[in-house]
Amino acid sequence: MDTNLIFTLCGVGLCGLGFFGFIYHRHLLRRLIAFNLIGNGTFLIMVGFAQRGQGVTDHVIQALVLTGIVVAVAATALALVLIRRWFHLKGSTQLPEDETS
Amino acid sequence: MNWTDWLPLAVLMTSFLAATIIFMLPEQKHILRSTINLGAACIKILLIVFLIQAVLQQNYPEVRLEVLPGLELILRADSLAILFAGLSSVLWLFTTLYAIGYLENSPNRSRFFGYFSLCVASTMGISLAGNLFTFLIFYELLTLSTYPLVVHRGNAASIKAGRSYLIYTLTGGVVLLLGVASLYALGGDIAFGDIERTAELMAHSPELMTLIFILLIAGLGVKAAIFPFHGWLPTAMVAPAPVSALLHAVAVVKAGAFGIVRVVYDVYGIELSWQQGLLYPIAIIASFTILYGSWRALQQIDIKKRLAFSTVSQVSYILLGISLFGPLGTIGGLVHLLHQGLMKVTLFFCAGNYAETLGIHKIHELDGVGKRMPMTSVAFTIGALGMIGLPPVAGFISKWYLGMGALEANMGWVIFVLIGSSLLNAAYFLPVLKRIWFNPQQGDWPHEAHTSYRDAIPLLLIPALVTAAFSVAAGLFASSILSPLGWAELITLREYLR
Amino acid sequence: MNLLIDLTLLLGTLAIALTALISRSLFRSVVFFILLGLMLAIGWIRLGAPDIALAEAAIGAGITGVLLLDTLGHLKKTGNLDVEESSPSRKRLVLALLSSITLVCLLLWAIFHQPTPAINIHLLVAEAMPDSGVSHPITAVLLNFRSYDTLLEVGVLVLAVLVGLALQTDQQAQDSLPGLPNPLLHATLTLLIPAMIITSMYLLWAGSDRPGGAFQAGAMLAAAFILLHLAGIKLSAQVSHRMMQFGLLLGFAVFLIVATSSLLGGRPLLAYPEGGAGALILLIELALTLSIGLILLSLFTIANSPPQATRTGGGHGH
Amino acid sequence: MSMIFSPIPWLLVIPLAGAVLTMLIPWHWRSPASLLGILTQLMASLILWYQVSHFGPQIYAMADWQAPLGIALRADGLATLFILMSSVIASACALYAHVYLSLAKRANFWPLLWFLWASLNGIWLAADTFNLYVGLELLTFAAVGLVAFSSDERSLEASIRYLYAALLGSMAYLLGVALLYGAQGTLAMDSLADTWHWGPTNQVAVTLILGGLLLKTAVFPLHTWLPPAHGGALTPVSALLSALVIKASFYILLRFWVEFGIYEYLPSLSQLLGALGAGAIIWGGWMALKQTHLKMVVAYSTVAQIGYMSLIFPLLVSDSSEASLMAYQGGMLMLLAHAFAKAGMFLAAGNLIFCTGKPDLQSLAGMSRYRPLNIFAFGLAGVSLMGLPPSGGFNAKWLLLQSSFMSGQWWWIVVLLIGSLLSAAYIFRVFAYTYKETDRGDTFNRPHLSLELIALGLSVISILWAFLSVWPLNMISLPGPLMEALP
Repeated sequence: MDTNLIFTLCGVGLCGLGFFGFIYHRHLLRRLIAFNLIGNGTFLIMVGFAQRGQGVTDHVIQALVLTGIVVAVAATALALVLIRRWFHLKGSTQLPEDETS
Repeated sequence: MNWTDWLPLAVLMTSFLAATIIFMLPEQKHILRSTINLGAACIKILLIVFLIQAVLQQNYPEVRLEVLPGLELILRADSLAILFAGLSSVLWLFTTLYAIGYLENSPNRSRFFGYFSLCVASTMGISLAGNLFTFLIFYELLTLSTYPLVVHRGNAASIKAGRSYLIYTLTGGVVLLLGVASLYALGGDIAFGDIERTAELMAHSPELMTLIFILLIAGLGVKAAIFPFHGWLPTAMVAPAPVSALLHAVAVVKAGAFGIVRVVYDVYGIELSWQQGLLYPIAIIASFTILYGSWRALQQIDIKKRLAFSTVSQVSYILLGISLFGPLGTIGGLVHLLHQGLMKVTLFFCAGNYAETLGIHKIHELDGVGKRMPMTSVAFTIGALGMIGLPPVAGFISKWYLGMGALEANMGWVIFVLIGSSLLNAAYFLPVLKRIWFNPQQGDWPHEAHTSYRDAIPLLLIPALVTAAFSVAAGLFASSILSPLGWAELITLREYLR
Repeated sequence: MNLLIDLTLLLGTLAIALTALISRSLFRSVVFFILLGLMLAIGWIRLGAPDIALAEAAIGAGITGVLLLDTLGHLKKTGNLDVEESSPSRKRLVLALLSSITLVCLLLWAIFHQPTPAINIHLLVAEAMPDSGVSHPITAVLLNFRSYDTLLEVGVLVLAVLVGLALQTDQQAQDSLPGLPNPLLHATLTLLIPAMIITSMYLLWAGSDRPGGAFQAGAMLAAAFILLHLAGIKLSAQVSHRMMQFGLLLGFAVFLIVATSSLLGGRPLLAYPEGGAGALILLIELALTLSIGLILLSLFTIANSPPQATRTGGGHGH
Repeated sequence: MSMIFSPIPWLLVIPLAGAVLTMLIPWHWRSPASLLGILTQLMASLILWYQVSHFGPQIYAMADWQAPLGIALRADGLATLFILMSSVIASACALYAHVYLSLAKRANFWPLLWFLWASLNGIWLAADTFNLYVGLELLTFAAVGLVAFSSDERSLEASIRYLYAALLGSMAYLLGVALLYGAQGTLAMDSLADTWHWGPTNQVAVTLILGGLLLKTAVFPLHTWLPPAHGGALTPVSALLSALVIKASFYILLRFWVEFGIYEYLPSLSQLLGALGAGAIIWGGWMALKQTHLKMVVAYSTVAQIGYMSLIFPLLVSDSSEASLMAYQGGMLMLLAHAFAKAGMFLAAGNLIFCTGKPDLQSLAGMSRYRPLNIFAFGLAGVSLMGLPPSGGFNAKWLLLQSSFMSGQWWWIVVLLIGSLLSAAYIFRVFAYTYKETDRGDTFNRPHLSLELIALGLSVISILWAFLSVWPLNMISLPGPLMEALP
């Protein structure tokens, strides 16, 4: 078992947990945290899985993960802006249930 | 390309452009709108005359446009196309005149005349279509452009009628689409008249081709109002009189009937259809619809409703003629396409005149109207007698040829249908005529319009008289090549000699 | 030994993540989430990705954590923190469990059937490095080989700020957190801030030949800005709105100008002139660092300022 | 051909520069600058069209690094058609917004629009899976920003829902890309296709990518975020979202599907996608029929129309290459016709709502009498959406029908036909309201004539495709990576 595989598995675990939380929770902040878990898991899989295949340190995928992290923080910030407005307008921390689904 | 090849497109564009311009015109520009309308109608008749000339010289102008890979939009003027296009263009002129008079001082005229012209454009497209795909396009366009006319009055009844109209026609359209698409999938783009190709396909997969035939006829049958698809026609009578007159007596139902003519003659071919036993069921359904429509007409007390059921019955005469294998039956069916149009338009014009001038809608209100509105009543009488089939009005010729055709096709029972139907026709028209001419007036007229004219105003009266005159002329001058009968014989000749 | 560390990290990470996910207290969730970021930073080092470790610590844990915490503060202040959440239904639980188990199984199946890649891109990178103008491969990828991605990524950042600004009507909105009037903090900050700025510049400079670069440097700068902000020294009060906006866009604009100038020179978009790659990359990075710092700060302050209830100048209709 | 004359980079640089400029310059300069940008953008699209149709597809190596190390852009016939489509529709929506929005709103609208446009062009041209991820995120952010733009409660809720769905979708996509990269060591579409390895890893990767993109495209039953977002946004935004934004993820899906030959390996998945499409057609149509607000009808109609486009997936799988080609052409024509029709319909709906001042269907009574132009625009777009002739929608439906016949998948015929009746039902339902006569007279607002004309123009184009569809069909059938991968 090499490091790459272990962290890939770690990524799988994070993705699974995050996906669970994203569906299970209704609180918007919790779902956002769950989304970030999926994100982190994905980044781990990206690097770990790629390096496991290539057998060496892969700078390309690392660079992509850097990009991914920045995009994820932008997404989180954007979501927080919207969530705060929602709190402000409705005093609620979750969206109403879908009427249709 | 010969210059005449552009004629079919030009015929289409005259009413299409008229529609576009009319839509753009402000509501108050009544005179300009009427001028454009009538001008376009006259130009169209002129163009049709050129087309007739070309067709008589066995020159069939056509334009093609590739719309999808391997699929063309074809506009082609053959003799059958001219039959329908000629009828529609002549009646368009008079109906437009009538509509101008009928809708005076009412709102939404820009919209009305716009869609009205669009309807005529679609009817032209239907008549000039050179393959089923083109036919389908204009057939559906006709549905779309008639809907606003049906709901024109905007009250609850007309919106309800519009809905029922759509349910029938759109479902019919879907069935037709299925038929057309299946035929294309089976044999590619088949131009009208290419019956050898269909024969090959029939030899190859007869069950499928029969199924497609049923789909096509069923889809077209909705607009042709054959039983049991006739339900939309009486409800659509809430529309203004010119709409009932032109569209429901002529354009829409005839589009269906004309489509069936095309399918039988130019897609499957009359001989093939006969050999495959496809015509006999049509004859039975048509016969039933003829009797059923007449029977229902007898029960109506509303004038327009009675006329509507009469239309249901009369359109099936055309189908009956088609289903009788042999030249005489064909002539009878085709000629009735024109004759019924002329006579039914006359009747609807008159019904509109009664309603507009005296507020008469029900049959029992007609008592003594002959003395008050003699001219209108004369026209009405001519139309009614023609429907019954009395010579010399045109209707007689149709029925004569149908009867002869039945004998020729060894379907003697059809004669009894014709006789029964004529009796029913007489039963629902003669009492009306008696009320008009011989009963005394009962109290005040329901809603008398105050005009300086004794009869209907000229714009309403003249079209009715002219079409009535045409109905008689079509009977009297039946031997001319340009009469409906002459033209139907020409078509039949070319069809059976193929 | 290494395996032991890795396994410990694996279990620790998952445990922390689970806690962050299911903790009853939202505050604890956020704290554990930040902790997770730090754990992951170690993990990235283990994976031989010090650049990501830096970014994870600074951005993933740092900035995201601050943003989340600040939102919590806002919730607390408006009394929304303790609002009883309607607990998720059983149906949701089953759905969530099933979906995530399916996902995990699929991923595991995929991972244990990994084929040998047909293309070894690191060979291509190694081959192209001499022409890249920098000696650190990650910087070369980010700002030369795949600079187009980075350009769009900066666009994403700018866009996030833009959306925030568009939603916020009042430019001089009140902050939800008052400045911290703590003299000790001020004293600490006077030492800390210059140190952070220097670190940031070092990270930027280092990026050309070893781990570091514009994003990490920008995050560091943002951290300094945010600390200042929390200490009550408002950057937005010090410089004009226009200057601020200019600063936000500077990195993206410089990047775009450099990209386009190559077009005018007859080269493809983003292709640096021969020999000029190093200098131009440094120029872009410098501008990016400043902008990223300001952007992250703005994301913080925008989220921070409560929007006005009534808005002026709506579009007509709707 | 010298690189400087290639319009490809300009198609990205102009909108990105437009975004920067419109954020920096004073408010009243933003509109003129944007209008200038729109003109250059249209010109660049036309030049690309000329070049591609005369010299064939183009590959553009960004930063002069060839893929797979660098990022390549590809302009084949399909991409070019989409560039043109988005240029025309985005320009129309931009002009509409210019008149429709107040100065303050407009000031912030422009940069968002430019970012949206840049991301769309980026996605149409992209040939790199990770680049597509960044493009998708840029698109999502711009779209969410635009939805939240009207900043009332409903649109805020819609934008949050949209953002969450889109983020999850992008993340699933990224995870799939990660697996693909791990398995094949490349991100470039072309080299992925060349070295495609159909093992478990790729299958899972495809599943994830598919799931993510379906969510972003709002394919039934993942559509629930769409109606509130599209129905609740400002009118020009709704038009952009329905006409263009959802097409982006669909486009990526199609490219993956065909270029990697997924359809060959997973025929049952194709049928599943078709079934989802059928579900969308029926459910979307049914829901549209039940809505009481005009824009919600139009939004649910988008759900149904996405269903039509999804039928392309099962129909591509056929023994007959002709049937596959027809499915491809029919699907793309459907997409094209829908883009114009839906943009026209949303803009017309916005005009109608402006006229009545109320968003519900009941208040439309009398509209056909007093604002016929808008009803006409709405109607023409409706004709195309119903798939009635003559319209682009009909031609597309015809191709799909023929393809179903030819590949023997008759069940899609039933779906197509039922779908057209359903769409006719909900569109004519709107009409019935507008034809009702009222006695309140002309007390309605009057939108600026240009607003009416823009809506009408787009609707007319959706009709004109009936006669011009050979042109886009030839365009998308030009040789290119996707065409070569078709069966």
